[in-house]
Amino acid sequence: MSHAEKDSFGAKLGMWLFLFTEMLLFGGVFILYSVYLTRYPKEFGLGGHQLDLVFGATNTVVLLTSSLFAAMSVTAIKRGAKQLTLGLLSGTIGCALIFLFIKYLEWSAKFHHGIYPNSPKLIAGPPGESIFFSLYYLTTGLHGIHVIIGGILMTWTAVMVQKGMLNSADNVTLENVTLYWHLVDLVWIFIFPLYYLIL
Amino acid sequence: MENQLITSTQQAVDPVFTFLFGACLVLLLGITATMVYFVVRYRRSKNPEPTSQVSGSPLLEVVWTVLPTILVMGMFYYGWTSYLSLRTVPKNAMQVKAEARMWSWNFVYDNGKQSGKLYVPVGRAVQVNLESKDVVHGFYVPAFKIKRDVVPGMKNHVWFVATSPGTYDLFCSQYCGTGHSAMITTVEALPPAQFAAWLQQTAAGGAAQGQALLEKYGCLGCHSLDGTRKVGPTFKGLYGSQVKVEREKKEETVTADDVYLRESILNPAAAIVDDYPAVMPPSTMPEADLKAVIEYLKGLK
Amino acid sequence: MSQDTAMAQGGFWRDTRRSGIGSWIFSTDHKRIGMMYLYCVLSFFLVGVVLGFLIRLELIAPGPTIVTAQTYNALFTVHGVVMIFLFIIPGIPASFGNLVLPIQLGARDVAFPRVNLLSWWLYAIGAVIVLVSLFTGGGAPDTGWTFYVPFSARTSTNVSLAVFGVFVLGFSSILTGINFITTIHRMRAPGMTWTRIPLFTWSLYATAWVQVLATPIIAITLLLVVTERILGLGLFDPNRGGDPVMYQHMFWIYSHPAVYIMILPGMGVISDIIPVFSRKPIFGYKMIAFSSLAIAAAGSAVWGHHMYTSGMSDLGVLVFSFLTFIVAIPSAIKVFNWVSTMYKGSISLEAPMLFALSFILLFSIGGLSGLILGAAATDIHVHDTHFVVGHFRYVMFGGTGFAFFAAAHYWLPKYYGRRYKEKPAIVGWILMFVGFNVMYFTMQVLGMEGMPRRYYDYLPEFTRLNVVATVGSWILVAGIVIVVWNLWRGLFRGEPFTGNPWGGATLEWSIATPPPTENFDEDPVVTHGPYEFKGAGIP
Amino acid sequence: MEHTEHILSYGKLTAVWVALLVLTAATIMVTRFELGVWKVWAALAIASVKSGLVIAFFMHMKYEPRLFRIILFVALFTLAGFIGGTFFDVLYR
Ligand code: HEA
Ligand code: HEA
Ligand code: HEC
Ligand code: CUA
Ligand SMILES: [Cu+2]
Repeated sequence: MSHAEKDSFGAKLGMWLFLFTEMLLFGGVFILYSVYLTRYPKEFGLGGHQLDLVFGATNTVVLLTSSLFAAMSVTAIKRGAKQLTLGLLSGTIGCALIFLFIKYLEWSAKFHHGIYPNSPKLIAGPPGESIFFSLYYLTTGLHGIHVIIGGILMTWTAVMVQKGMLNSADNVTLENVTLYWHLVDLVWIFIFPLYYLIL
Repeated sequence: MENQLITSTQQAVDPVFTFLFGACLVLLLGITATMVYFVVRYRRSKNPEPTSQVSGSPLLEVVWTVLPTILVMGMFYYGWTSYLSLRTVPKNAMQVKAEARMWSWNFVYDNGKQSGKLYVPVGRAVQVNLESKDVVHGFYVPAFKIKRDVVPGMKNHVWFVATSPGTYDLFCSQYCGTGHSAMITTVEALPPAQFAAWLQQTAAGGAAQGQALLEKYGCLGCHSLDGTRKVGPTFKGLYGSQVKVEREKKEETVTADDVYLRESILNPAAAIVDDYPAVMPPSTMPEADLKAVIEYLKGLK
Repeated sequence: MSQDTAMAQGGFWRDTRRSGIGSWIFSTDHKRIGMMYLYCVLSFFLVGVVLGFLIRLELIAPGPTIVTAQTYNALFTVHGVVMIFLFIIPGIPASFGNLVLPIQLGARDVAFPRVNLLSWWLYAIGAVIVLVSLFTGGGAPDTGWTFYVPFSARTSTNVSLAVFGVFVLGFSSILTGINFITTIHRMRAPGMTWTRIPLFTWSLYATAWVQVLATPIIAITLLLVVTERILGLGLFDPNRGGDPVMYQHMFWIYSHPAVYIMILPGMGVISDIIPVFSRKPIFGYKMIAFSSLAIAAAGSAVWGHHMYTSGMSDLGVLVFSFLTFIVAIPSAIKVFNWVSTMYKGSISLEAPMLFALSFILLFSIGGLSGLILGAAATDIHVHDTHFVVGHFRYVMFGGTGFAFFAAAHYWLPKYYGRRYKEKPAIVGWILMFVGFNVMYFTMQVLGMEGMPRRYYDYLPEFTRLNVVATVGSWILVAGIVIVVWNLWRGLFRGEPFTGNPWGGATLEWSIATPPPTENFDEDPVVTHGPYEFKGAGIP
Repeated sequence: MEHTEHILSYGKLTAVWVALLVLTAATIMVTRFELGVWKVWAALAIASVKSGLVIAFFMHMKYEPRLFRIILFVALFTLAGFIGGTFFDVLYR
């Protein structure tokens, strides 16, 4: 393998390895979740019912759609459709913003009800409930940070596409960023049932 | 039944040690001897050219995979079964509750008696139920080869038999902060009759009661009665002395009178004695006990 | 391949494009990055060593000796954190791995040179954060390197910042791992088949997988400690239904595999050195390569052996004890194969070989004492005593540390074009070996007698052995000082070092000394295995 | 390069997206019934299918060489091992 030529296969391999570390990062939270769920099924149930299914479901649809746009943008750039690529990327970023906005609404509603980490209401409540909401904030917060990072990366790639640095021949950066975005989606696919549905 | 099989915890553990050490020693000596032999026999001055170019032997690989596997499975099994006997408490065991806090022990007996040392009758199995008031501690008696962490919010226990009368060291084995190494006390193994007498004795009033209270509330983990410096200042000669403290970031010298002592105990953060860390937890002892403690401190000249 | 006698300090040391410090801290050349890691790692090693020395001094007599209890607790915490996260985990992979791995594969650089530089920067930033945490906030952390909750959640010392520093260091480690895996998969020269990869690089491959898959868990765990302290999440707080033992699980899920991050590269170094100084192909190449993977895999499933006394379920003890013994088997395979390699060889006892041979011995002592810890019944007695401290010092210092010095004596002349003096190296080695055993063997005896670890003060009956251990630490000091000084002096003033005096058959010995920036003038084609000395045309 | 690049058509991607939405609706519906523990497993099973779709198509895994699938398996297996190992303790304490 010569030095100069770009190894897009290698780049994707590296990206996947990085995605594994992200999976295990969230995996750590899921370990805690599963352990505490077995210990406090009742309290988790009560806590889960206080989460808003409409917010959760909407966000799921938003994220899935953003993932669709991201995946399409890869097809578009490979076919050389620059404007379409840019449009699809904006779609993804737009969805990310909507997602964050909904998350904001959801969190502030909770804060309003006195449910936030270390709040007097949670401290007074049963032990498992405080654990549930702490996990909820931890997981969605960590996920939210990833959405923000993903959004920034998307914007950066959009600029590169605009400048023509990414094009139909050389687009592995775009592919990698969309891979990252899909990971964010993947994590949500698990968060959604675990926190909003099964409890 | 189990009681007959093993009569004490150290008897369960010691043979495992012997076996493991023996096996390890044989392996180590074997490897070292072979290595030294090769180095001497095939050193370059004697063997300037390698006399063989073998680069493997499937048979040997199988041998030194299978033999160690058998050996370590033996070690595992032996270690595990003896562990089980450490975990199986004999049925007639006496129950004691151990309360660990930063940085002292308090033992509570069924009849409500409390003590800073763990008194036990010789020859009778004792189950110690471990409770932590704050962080993780460890209950460790090397003489009996037992150890168990004292985890807040968790029910742990250990058991042991003291086979002969005497005093055995009891350590806190799990790191718990500044006073970790001072969190030591003893197991006092008494002949059964003597133990029964001790158990019935109730703390009389006066000095004995004051000291008992200090032990009960864990003060002696950080304060000494004999003038030695521990985590906190000694109580000896404290009453009436001049103490340099820092109050609201200002240095001042106060006389240790009733008011000061009361404040120091109920709200230690208010005035921090110079040269000591601000680590003392506020006490919530009832008024009667507080009075008794202060009376007792007055007497410590 | 050109074997022109390069000037000492030539090759990659001369960068034509930039000069000054910028040509180092912004360089993407794997050799420069490796060198920077080496210097940093070595400096932190010396910092840690001085702290360890102070610990021993304090323990020379019971009662307060030189510091207060609080300072002592901070001492061993910082000593542990520095040694683990700043010295031994990046130690061999990031320094010698970066220096050697691409060349051993016949590549011009790692797969992602810029990520490699980023990883060094993260290391530097993380290290600075850890150091800053010592002098700011509530003072140096005093939790022990394990940061057990609830203590770490309530102590007033500067735990949050220190933990955050370790978090950043974790990402540095992950990026190095990703880089190495990709490099090994993608950048091998033509002819460099999987069974021709040198065993050092093989061991780094196994290590890298552990880095990638285990490190994220410590990242999230440490993040949880921070959130616990700052936001009061209460996930481990028993008063709110949290379980402190869950913290221990998550901590050891990383930190046990981490001990194999520490030892595997060391084992790789030994596997490369022994055949060279015996002039014989390594015995059982495939078994050694495979056992690295086996250690990495099995080692990821044994973390519970640190928690036998924690109140874990008895079934947990059963499973983890069993798996712990399984992981000992691949280590045994390696030891047997190394020893067999010397059979009928032509053994030359130069400095790298001396360190390598003492590695085998010391690692065996450490590993065998690990078996005593792995057996459930015996661990109950020695858990959290100085026996454990002795165990891990045998494997970490006697193992990885000695391998680090072996690697330094073996490879550094290649990269500097100058070499150290042989005599002082051997004298230093003798002192290190003796002092090491006096000190740590004594500590294991102390542990057997029941002296708990992290004890600032101890009962008088332990005094004698503690004095012996402290004296041992002085002998060790002397040895380390001589070895380091000799290496240092030799690399800048020593005799020129050229060609392939030891007769290594791996690719790094086929290129100029010091290696040029591009490593290879033309892309190499590999025609023989890493230990076929005849095939490499070595007499 | 080892493989010729595979470009997914918009139609196929949209089909996957529709499938994902349908599965989302399905999981919401399933979990409205009182199925006890089965609810958890059903929801997790559907989530796994969904993530399988995302990985296979959106993330191109289906068209990557086998190496990628092997290492993905290694990573997931490791995570499963971590969770499983913890449960040896948690369930039997
Ligand atoms: C480089 C780091 C390193 C390595 C390689 C190891 C290797 C091993 N460790 Fe160690 N360990 C640590 C670093 C390391 N450890 C640290 C840092 C701690 C303490 C952390 C803390 O609490 O602060 C610790 C603690 C620790 C404990 C917990 C002790 C306690 O706190 O109670 C245990 C328990 O099982 C253990 C076991 C083992 C085993 C079985 C191996 C095995 O991998 C060893 C395998 C090696 C051999 C077996 C020897 C070589 C082979 C032969 C000589 C051939 C003959 C052998 C046979 C036939 C089997 N270790
Ligand atoms: C790689 C890892 C590593 C290494 C190499 C060392 C090296 C040493 N360690 Fe450390 N140690 C740990 C990792 C390591 N340690 C860890 C993880 C812990 C657990 C922490 C915890 O409990 O949280 C620990 C704990 C620990 C303890 C237990 C504390 C306790 O439980 O109470 C002790 C006590 O003796 C100790 C001592 C030493 C000593 C004397 C050395 C010596 O080997 C050092 C010997 C060298 C010298 C003494 C040389 C001195 C050099 C100079 C003076 C300068 C020369 C400079 C130049 C030439 C430039 N260490
Ligand atoms: C965690 C360790 C710790 C415990 C437990 C503890 N103390 Fe203290 N105590 C200290 C320290 C440290 C100081 C000095 C700093 C300060 O003034 O807060 C101190 C100061 C004092 C003083 C003032 C002493 C002087 O010299 O002025 C009194 C009185 C006192 N403690 C009483 C008690 C009593 C009674 C208890 C038990 C209910 C107790 N302490 C428990 C650590 C402790
Ligand atoms: Cu209590 Cu250490
Ligand atoms: Cu371990």
